[in-house]
Amino acid sequence: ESALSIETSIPFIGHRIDPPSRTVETTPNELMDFFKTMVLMRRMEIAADSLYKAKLIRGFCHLYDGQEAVAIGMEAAITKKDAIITAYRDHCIFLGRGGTLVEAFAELMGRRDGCSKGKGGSMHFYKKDSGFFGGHGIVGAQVPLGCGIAFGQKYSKDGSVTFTLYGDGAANQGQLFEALNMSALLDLPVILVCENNHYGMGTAEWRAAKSPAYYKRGDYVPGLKVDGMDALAVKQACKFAKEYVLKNGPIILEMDTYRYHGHSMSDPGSTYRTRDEISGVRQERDPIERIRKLLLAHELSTEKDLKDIEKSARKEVDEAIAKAKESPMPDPSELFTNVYVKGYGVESFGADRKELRAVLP
Amino acid sequence: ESALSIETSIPFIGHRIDPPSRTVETTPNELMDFFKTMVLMRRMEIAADSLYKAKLIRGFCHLYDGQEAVAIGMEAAITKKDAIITAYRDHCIFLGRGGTLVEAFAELMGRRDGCSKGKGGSMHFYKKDSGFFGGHGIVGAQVPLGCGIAFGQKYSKDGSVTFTLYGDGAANQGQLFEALNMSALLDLPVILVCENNHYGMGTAEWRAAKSPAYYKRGDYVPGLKVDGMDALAVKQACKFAKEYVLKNGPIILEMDTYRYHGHSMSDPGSTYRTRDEISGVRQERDPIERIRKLLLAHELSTEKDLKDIEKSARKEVDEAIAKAKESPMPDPSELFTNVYVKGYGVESFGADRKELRAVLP
Amino acid sequence: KEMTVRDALNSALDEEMSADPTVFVMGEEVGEYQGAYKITKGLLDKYGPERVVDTPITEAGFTGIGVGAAYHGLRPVVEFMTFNFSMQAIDHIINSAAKSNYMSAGQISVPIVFRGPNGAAAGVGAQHSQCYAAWFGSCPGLKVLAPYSSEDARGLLKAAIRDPDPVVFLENELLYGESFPISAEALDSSFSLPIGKAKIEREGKDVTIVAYSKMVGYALQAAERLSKEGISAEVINLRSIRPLDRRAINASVRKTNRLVTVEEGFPQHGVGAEICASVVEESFEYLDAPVERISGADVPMPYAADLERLAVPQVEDIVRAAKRACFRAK
Amino acid sequence: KEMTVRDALNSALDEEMSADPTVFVMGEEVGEYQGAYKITKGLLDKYGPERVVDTPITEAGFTGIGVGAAYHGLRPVVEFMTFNFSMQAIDHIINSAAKSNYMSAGQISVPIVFRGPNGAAAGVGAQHSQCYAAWFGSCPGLKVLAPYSSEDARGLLKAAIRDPDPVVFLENELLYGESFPISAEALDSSFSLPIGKAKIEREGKDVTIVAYSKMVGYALQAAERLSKEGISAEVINLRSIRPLDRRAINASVRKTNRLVTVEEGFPQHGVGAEICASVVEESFEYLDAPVERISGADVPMPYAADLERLAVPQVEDIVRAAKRACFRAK
Ligand SMILES: Cc1ncc(C[n+]2csc(CCOP(=O)(O)OP(=O)(O)O)c2C)c(N)n1
Ligand SMILES: Cc1ncc(C[n+]2csc(CCOP(=O)(O)OP(=O)(O)O)c2C)c(N)n1
Ligand SMILES: [Mg+2]
Ligand SMILES: [Mg+2]
Repeated sequence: ESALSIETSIPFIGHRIDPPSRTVETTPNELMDFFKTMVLMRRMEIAADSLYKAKLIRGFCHLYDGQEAVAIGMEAAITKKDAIITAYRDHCIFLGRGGTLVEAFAELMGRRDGCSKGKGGSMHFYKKDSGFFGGHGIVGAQVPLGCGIAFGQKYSKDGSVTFTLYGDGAANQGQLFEALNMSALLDLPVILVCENNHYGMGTAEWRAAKSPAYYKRGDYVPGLKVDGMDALAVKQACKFAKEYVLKNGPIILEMDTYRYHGHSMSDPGSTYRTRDEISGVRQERDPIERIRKLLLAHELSTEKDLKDIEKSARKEVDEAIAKAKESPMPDPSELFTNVYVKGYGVESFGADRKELRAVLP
Repeated sequence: ESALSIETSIPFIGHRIDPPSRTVETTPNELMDFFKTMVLMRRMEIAADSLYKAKLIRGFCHLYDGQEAVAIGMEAAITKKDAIITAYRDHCIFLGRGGTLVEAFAELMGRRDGCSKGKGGSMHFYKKDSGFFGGHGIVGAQVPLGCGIAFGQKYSKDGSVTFTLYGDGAANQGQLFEALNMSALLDLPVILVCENNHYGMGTAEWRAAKSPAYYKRGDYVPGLKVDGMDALAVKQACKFAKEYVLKNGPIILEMDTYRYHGHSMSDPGSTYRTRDEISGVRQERDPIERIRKLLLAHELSTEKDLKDIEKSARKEVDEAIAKAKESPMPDPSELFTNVYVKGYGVESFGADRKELRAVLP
Repeated sequence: KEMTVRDALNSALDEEMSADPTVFVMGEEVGEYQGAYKITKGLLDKYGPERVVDTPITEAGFTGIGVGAAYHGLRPVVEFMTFNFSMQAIDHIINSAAKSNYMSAGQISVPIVFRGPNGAAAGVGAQHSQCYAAWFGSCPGLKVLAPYSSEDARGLLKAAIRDPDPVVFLENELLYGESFPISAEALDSSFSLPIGKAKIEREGKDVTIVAYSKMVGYALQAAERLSKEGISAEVINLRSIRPLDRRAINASVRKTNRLVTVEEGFPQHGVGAEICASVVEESFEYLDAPVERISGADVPMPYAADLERLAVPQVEDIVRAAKRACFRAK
Repeated sequence: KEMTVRDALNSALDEEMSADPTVFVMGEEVGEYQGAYKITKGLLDKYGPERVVDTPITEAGFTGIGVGAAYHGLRPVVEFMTFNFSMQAIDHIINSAAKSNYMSAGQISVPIVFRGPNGAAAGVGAQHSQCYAAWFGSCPGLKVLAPYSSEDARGLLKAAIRDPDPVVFLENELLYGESFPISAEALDSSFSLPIGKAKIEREGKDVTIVAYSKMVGYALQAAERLSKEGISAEVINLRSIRPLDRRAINASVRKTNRLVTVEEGFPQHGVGAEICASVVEESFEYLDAPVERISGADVPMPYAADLERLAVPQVEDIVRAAKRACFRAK
């Protein structure tokens, strides 16, 4: 199988650092894999949308369609010994880390086979055995947490790194600056990945940030602005960043990306931005279409084969949903499990403590 | 009375802004006033030290000696309609705002005539009627609070500004970055004054901050580095800053200064820095000596007159202490006052609620 | 006439902003987005961006700024998208707002309202479901209100905004869309409810059920069911968590001799525990049965629908507890 | 043999760090300065800067980093210079630490200890005197310990560090310098105390006094005075606020039939209220008198010495309350 060199369409922009080369090494297999996985992710999110509308998913549900290249490009640059932590928009990161569709859908529907046994929900996916530390609902909180994982990595000297993902809205959180300062002082192997989809809920980046140049927001910490719609650019940047942080401590990667859906299911996503803006991005920058074009241009696949992949993704998703639906609700006894690792046999209480109490395992 | 022009001994350094001129306008009166007030402040702090050792002051007690030029220079540039808010090292700021020695000492000793009627203590001095908003014990908290006062000033369009003072240790607090971003977005008339005395408790600035260039820490917000031991430089910078923020929104002033005492009374202040360092600053940069030299060099006073001023400061302080000591402890009923402005006549409780309860005014 | 809780809150904000130019609203998405839950709908249009301030997602920063603005004499109404996020700013609520008037011996009053949805919603999981009534209610210097009906919402929010002290105003997302009958009096712009006073929602003589926020509705449903079984329950809507209307609670228990407390928050050190302590302290000899406590389960909120249902009180829990209290004489 | 609480804590840290290389200490001034209250004295020298990590004054940041390190499998001991500053980081304690094991159905355990002085010290005013026992104690997912004596301090801190769950460890500055007798067993490096178990510090038969932290000492003094007046008080040292040893408390009350609770924190929704509720729920018919609650006054902590004295419980308050309980039969 022959290696390919492909140029990113937009140059990287560096802050206090020389950016990596625009020429990215890849292989036909990798490109096909990018295509397949992104198609699957996209399909999963569209299906989640339908399940939500069918009232099979409750509460919040934040979809990732549009941003798939970030998940995919990052995975291509690292191993499962490296850690990832993100916010509530976590379904595709979970998939990228090797989570299954059934685990994802079962979790979304609050079933026993969910990746958190139905106890977490949309915002709280985890896959610790492949270095995925969730799934966090509090804006910004995952940034110090990610730096802490990197602290653990450095402490145990295992040569791995942590990618901690956050949005443009989260980028203004003070705890980010606190964690970055400490990470810089301690040379922690952490990559702060700002997924700049240009809106935090209904707030455009420039309304929330006096300086929306997030790759520069580390000030004394170097940064790189990356085309987050280009999986190869993301891969290049993440590879570069991983090497950098192991030697020098933290770096910021700003991924210029876009979310097609509204913020969560109650947001139509069209009051604070124009439909033209959305369709413009879909037409010109869509991460899947970019890879499709590459595959065709380099004659690595055919229109038909790619269509077939999309069809089979659809089937795969439908089958996973069917399976997830068969998964039962959690057993009522699960109410009292996992409160503690070690419950010391203490009694815990339900809403009516005289009626429902349990001994904690 | 003839105006004088005096050159600051160190140039200002600007970040994203052209610094003001090094030539500062002043008058003999102003210089004499600087000398007198700083001498009084210094004496007050030394006396507080003794009172603490005599167990007449309890708990924490953070002294300001060494940093007097910041308080004095700032006051010289602004009016009492402008607001100041600071941390726990607040005695001299209070004095600068027009508070009396008796109020200060009575507060330190927990007496009725204290500026907070004995209920606040060393860290919680206020003088709202001259725009002094305290006296805050939580590191960093006063920064958003100060920005909020500036929000109020802008809202009421009264042309006044707020100076919010914080230490080099506090400069790393995330809430500072949050408040600064919002202040910049809203163009609030706030001046962030970092009193860099080079230590946060026992931690040297470079151990707490990857980038100890605090005047640059606003990143996209302009900043100015100022010799905080030179009252005239401080005055010049504050005048400049006040004009600037009224037109453009926030600015950061880093005052390069020094605290002679330990952090608080339990800290000898000599384990994390050398005695040589302290005595070096005393000899070469002391803010009072600088003004003394100026007064003598320009023949605006004599050695003897200045000594007399020091003597009378000592007397003034002693008299204030005597008076403060005569002030009674607060009446026990004060336990339940000021919990609320409006208590609705609700009952409140002491430690033994069957023995001590009161109707809230 | 009927009105939703959402409209009640919205109209209260609108009227108070119109009556007092120092009142302003600040928070995430309160302006252009019209509020994450549309409580501030229309206010930006009417009052402009100076008085309806959209903020970045920086709770510590904007809460501190709100408190500072109150120091200066404005009357900020700070919205937390939910009270879960108030934890990022809780130091300012407690140390900068609640304690300032005391520490300054009355110099620095803090006329501010912190409001937003509190407690469990539906399916939002462990990090978005916590009830903060007990925490804030423990802090001297704060007043803590929890409306149930639209009348509560209007009357208490107006009272909170006019109050010179910091008020934590705990709404409930699941109530926003509920409609309640509302009187002409309550619709008047001068209307307000007294802070610190509970409301007897339903009179009864056999057992007292004390609840706040959404649980008042459950308590009323429970009372209805109990009445069919011949038990007459008195339902008290606390309205105010701090000050707590100990007088009203004790008066009722002295009449019924039995007490059930209902809250959605965690049980330990909760509002129910305090009510129990208050009644034991003041009306011990009137109690004919142990106080029954219904509360959220002592676990983080699970997502799955069946577990979630077990984690929050249900009407049948209240009914069962009331019967236990009634059928057991001391 | 005697040992101060400070040395007890210091030796426990030292031994656990020596026994388990994943244990590390982090916080402000814990290293070069040897700890603001010298609890970490000597550890930097012994274990180096990788395991004794001085931090900037950024509680949210370093607490989040600590929790993240625990996610990764380390056993961080995070020091708050005082628990007042934990409010800046409380979101991480509650949402990132306490709830993670549950939300992840057991994938993400969080073996971390948050420790530092809690509650009132002497003359430090309103912002530096708050007790957080009730707040943290209300949160499922957390364990909350409060040592009194040197044996408590050693045994509980060792247990906390070895525990696989997040533990909030509430010390008391005024106890650091106090000496207590200590047994050879408690000095052994394998020593630890069970989490969730209270200790009967003094047996008695007429009234039960339940207290934690510094108030245990006051309760013992009160018991001594009471004994001179012919009243035999049983003193329970809670040691653990969560889990609360309901069994031990109820067993004692079933014996004495009278209960006084003592805490330094604010009264409303406090530990005393929970204990009262627990006893009313489980031992109602054993109670011969109303439960007496002694607590911090319901005001922010004043600075002035005379007011401060009124704001925290005194031994005579406990004595008075115990007598009230005893001289009053139902
Ligand atoms: C501390 C906190 N404040 C507010 C919220 C509510 N909230 C959830 S997501 C969100 C927007 C975040 O935007 P961004 O960081 O850009 O991420 P994106 O959703 O675009 O991926 C807000 C305000 C929250 N979860 N946590
Ligand atoms: C949030 C918080 N953390 C810790 C402390 C304890 N503390 C009080 S002052 C101080 C050092 C502050 O240093 P700096 O900001 O440089 O101010 P300076 O004392 O030098 O004036 C610390 C750690 C506190 N008061 N608040
Ligand atoms: Mg975004
Ligand atoms: Mg300093």
